[in-house]
Amino acid sequence: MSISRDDTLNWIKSCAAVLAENRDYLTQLDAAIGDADHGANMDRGFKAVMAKMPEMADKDIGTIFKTVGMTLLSTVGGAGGPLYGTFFLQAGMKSAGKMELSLEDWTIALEAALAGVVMRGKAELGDKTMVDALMPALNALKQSLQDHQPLGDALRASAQAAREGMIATVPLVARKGRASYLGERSAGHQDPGATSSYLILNAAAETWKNT
Amino acid sequence: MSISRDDTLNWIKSCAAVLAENRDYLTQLDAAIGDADHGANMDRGFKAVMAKMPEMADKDIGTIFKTVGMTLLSTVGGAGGPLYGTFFLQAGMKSAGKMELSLEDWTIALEAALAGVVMRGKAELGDKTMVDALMPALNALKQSLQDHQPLGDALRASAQAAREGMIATVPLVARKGRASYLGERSAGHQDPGATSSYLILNAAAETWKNT
Amino acid sequence: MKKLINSPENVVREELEGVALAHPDLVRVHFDPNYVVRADAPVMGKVGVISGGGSGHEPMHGGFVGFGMLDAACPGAVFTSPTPDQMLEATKAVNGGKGVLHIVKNYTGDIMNFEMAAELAMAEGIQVESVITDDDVAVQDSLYTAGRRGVGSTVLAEKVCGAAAQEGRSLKEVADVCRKVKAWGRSMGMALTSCTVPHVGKPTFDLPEDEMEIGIGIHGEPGRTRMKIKSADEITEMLMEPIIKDLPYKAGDEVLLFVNSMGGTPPIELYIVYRKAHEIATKHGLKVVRNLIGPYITSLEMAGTSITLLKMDADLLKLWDAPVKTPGLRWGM
Amino acid sequence: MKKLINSPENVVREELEGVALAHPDLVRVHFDPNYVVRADAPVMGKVGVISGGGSGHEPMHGGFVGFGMLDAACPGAVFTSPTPDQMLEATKAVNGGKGVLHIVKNYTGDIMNFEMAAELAMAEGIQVESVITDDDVAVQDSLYTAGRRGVGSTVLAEKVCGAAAQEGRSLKEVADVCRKVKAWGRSMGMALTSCTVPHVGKPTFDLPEDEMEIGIGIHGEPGRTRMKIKSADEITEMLMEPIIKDLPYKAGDEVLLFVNSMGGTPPIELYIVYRKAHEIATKHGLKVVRNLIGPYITSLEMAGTSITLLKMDADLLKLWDAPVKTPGLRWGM
Ligand SMILES: Nc1ncnc2c1ncn2[C@@H]1O[C@H](COP(=O)(O)OP(=O)(O)O)[C@@H](O)[C@H]1O
Ligand SMILES: Nc1ncnc2c1ncn2[C@@H]1O[C@H](COP(=O)(O)OP(=O)(O)O)[C@@H](O)[C@H]1O
Ligand SMILES: [Mg+2]
Ligand SMILES: [Mg+2]
Ligand SMILES: [Mg+2]
Ligand SMILES: [Mg+2]
Repeated sequence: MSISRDDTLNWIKSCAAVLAENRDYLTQLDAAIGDADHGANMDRGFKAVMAKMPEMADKDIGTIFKTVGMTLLSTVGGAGGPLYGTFFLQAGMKSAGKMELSLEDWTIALEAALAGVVMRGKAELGDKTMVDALMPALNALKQSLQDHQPLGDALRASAQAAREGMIATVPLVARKGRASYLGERSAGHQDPGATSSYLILNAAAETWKNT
Repeated sequence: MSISRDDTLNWIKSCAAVLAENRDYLTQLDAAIGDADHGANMDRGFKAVMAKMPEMADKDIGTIFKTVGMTLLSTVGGAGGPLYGTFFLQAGMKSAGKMELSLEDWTIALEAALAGVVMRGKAELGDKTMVDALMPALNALKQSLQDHQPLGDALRASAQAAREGMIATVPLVARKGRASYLGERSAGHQDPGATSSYLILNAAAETWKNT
Repeated sequence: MKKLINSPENVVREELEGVALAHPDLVRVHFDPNYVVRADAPVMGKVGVISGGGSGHEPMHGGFVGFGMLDAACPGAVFTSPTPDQMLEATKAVNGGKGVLHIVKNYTGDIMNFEMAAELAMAEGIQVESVITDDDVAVQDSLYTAGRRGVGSTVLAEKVCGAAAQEGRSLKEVADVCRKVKAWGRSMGMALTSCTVPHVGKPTFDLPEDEMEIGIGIHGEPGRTRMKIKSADEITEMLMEPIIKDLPYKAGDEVLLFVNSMGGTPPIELYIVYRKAHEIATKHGLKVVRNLIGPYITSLEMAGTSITLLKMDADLLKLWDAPVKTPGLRWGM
Repeated sequence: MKKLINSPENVVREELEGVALAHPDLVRVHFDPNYVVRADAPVMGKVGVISGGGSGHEPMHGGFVGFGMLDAACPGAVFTSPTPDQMLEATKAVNGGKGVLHIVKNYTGDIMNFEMAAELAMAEGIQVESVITDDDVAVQDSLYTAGRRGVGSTVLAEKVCGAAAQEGRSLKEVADVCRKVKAWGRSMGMALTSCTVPHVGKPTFDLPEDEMEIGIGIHGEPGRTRMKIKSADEITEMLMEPIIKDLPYKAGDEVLLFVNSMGGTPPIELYIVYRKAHEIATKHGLKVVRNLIGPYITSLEMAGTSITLLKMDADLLKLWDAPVKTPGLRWGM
């Protein structure tokens, strides 16, 4: 009932796979209310992360997350780069030296990660950003922790909450990021960053469902 | 059996009308093997000529032709401008002071006009230029003169020869003018300048058919 | 996709290789991380001025590196802000001991990446000031949003700040010049056609043959409104009026009028726009004392134009007229 | 038709009005007949250098009027050579007593119109020399045809002849410089898209989404061949190889490499082309000592590029580097 180093690496690999697969989809979402690069950015970043796999192989989870964060920071660019970079760097700080994560550890890591995103981007819930997926996911996780749910169920619930948060971005008028330049015209479109956040958390739920 | 000053002015007016009408057609021909401006150029020139109608009203035929030539020269541009400008200037020289033109006068005027075009442009028969319409037209005129044909018939024969010359440009490979840059690719298209020359001579035959 | 490129992945790298081959007298190009830097950097005792942003806007920013303008530029992927390591390395490379100004266009990505670079540079003991350009009046401004996009006035800011630094002014003074441009510059743009991001391979948006977008961004972001194409004069009015309404100017003020091509619009059309823009500015009592006309902040091959007005005072005029020698802007030397 | 214009008939006039408003310090614009002339013309004791041609190629020629380049330019209708009265008036306006050089691109229309103007000017006692540029290697050359088109090297000729005249050289000497450029310059161009002539309202030719024209002229004349689009490197090779084959050069020669945008191709692509062109020139032993990269001889909004190589000697280098101050080309002042 805990996430090992290998589980962590598998999650990262599965993030890379799922973002490569959804590259065009994310780009399409970004074309509608942004600049058509979110898919390419995330894919480029996680491809660079994959190239770092050998050097992460024997590291603790904190180091793995920090390596992922630094790599995303120097390869993604745009809004996604600093946000996801900070996300993993902050998660890494909370997981420093850890060889496995309990549900509680993961919740603490995700809480720090989200706090980092909010600190960097200053978005609030409802601004039509990745925060709209991440925050409900964290809240679901906290609830599961309180309810003593098993890890797999907790992750599924958290991914499900992220998915709902993502879908809930559709009617919103963006108040942060590039989509906010559109004003009212941003309504009616799903936020690309909320979508990639959902994909990443869903990959965690999928990868770790039997741990 | 002669062409009066009024006939002359009517011919010029009918040239303006027929070139305006065929503006897109000539442009289309020029788009295929040139730069898509022959129709606009000729139309612009003859519109400017029309604006000079009042000042030509009481002038002799030589002055009329010279005015047309000078106007075309300063408004048509491209290859058409100097060529048709020279055409009318030379015709004007041969008609200086004349109040009417016999078939012989007209033949002499056209001969000088063509000589001017050849002097300016140095094209020979078969180079795929307006010369391919003008030269057969002049030759037909000369033949009619020798055969003592009536003016109307002579003009019709000359327009018919121009038409045949124009059609004969289709298979030719251009050796002069902008179409020559195309080399072999110029074959299979009718020369725009030969076409405008035919239109102008045909307008003469039409306008003067009952004189 | 009709482009003179080899493969979408190599567009930025190969463009930079071209720049390196073309202008070795003016700039050096550093790869991994990517930045373009003055050939003689760092200039000791001079404030360094750097900028950066996504590629696809050339000559901005790399084409403005050289004497009297930028000390370095950091190009990101096409339309994607560069990463903090690029700005950090560039900042170190141009630090002549008097600090470094970061000129940042107001996009969340640019701001966050530059912010992180500035934090890292300052941790290494380099003084950094950042000024954010946000001149696009097409965007509704509000405290609760990301504010306005940084567009055309960025080019003007780079010129005058570069001149101020070249003159030997302090970091604060150079940053003050930038803040003046920020306060006094306003822009608005429009598109006749979409651009195609190389790795996307198809136009960012579909614009029917008889429609245009007013208030477009420089990344193919949709604009304020879409409408039937109008005449150049009407379009120029639609760009100028919101600018002038927003301007903190009054009749009698002197201005620089910048008519920019989005990439696919040729000079002949820009001058037709300039003619009307000049007329409108004059009608409002503004005196056009300087201008810039051409493709300076592009959006790949997008057809369209943007107009920028910048109020000028004696100091800005002097800085604008000062010699500049870069691949993209050059006079006085 | 997607253009920033008001009406097709007014394109040239309004563009010229824009030029007049934008650059009163550099040029004056005369209407009816239309010509753009140096603000301080005639410069007494200096050879006058004029050129002209159809509009739609801006900044060529009007954008090259000013100190150290052209004394006057005569713009025709779009893609249509101007008329003799324009050249005659321009010739008179720039005659400073040392004669006037006519730089004429090799098109039947341009040649005949300039010829008539030269005859008229000489009849009025002004010494005129004419040099015809004909650098387009895409055109099969032959004694029996109109020869090659004048394209990119015309821009270079205008720069160096303008500098030679500014230096005070005689008419024959300035014309000799032009003849050197004529002998040593070679170009070839290609199009990714057609242009649309304003009064025609639709593209001059239809080019499918995956095809290009190699050997295109600057008026949308069809080129040598049409084929599937290739990579920038392959295209650059297809342009460079015929140029180099035709060049009267040998390994070790110094050259100027000019990569031009046909109007719709943005800088980012030009630098990708430049990179490869530089590599190919170098591979052939040519030393690229100067370059010019940008939209200098355009074909309305056509997307595509042309490459010009010009062999340089010490005199051409000196003339190229001499100060120039025009709306379209400026350095050294
Ligand atoms: N201030 C912010 N806080 C949180 N997320 C943000 C913020 N600004 C933008 N985003 C997220 O970033 C996503 C866009 O990322 P991306 O396309 O990679 O960057 P860019 O907008 O610079 O092109 C948006 O969909 C949004 O979810
Ligand atoms: N050297 C020449 N002699 C005679 N006619 C010529 C010559 N060169 C071109 N022409 C004619 O001019 C026509 C093209 O005229 P136009 O389109 O007005 O000029 P341009 O070719 O300059 O655009 C050609 O179709 C051809 O008939
Ligand atoms: Mg984006
Ligand atoms: Mg033509
Ligand atoms: Mg982006
Ligand atoms: Mg023409």
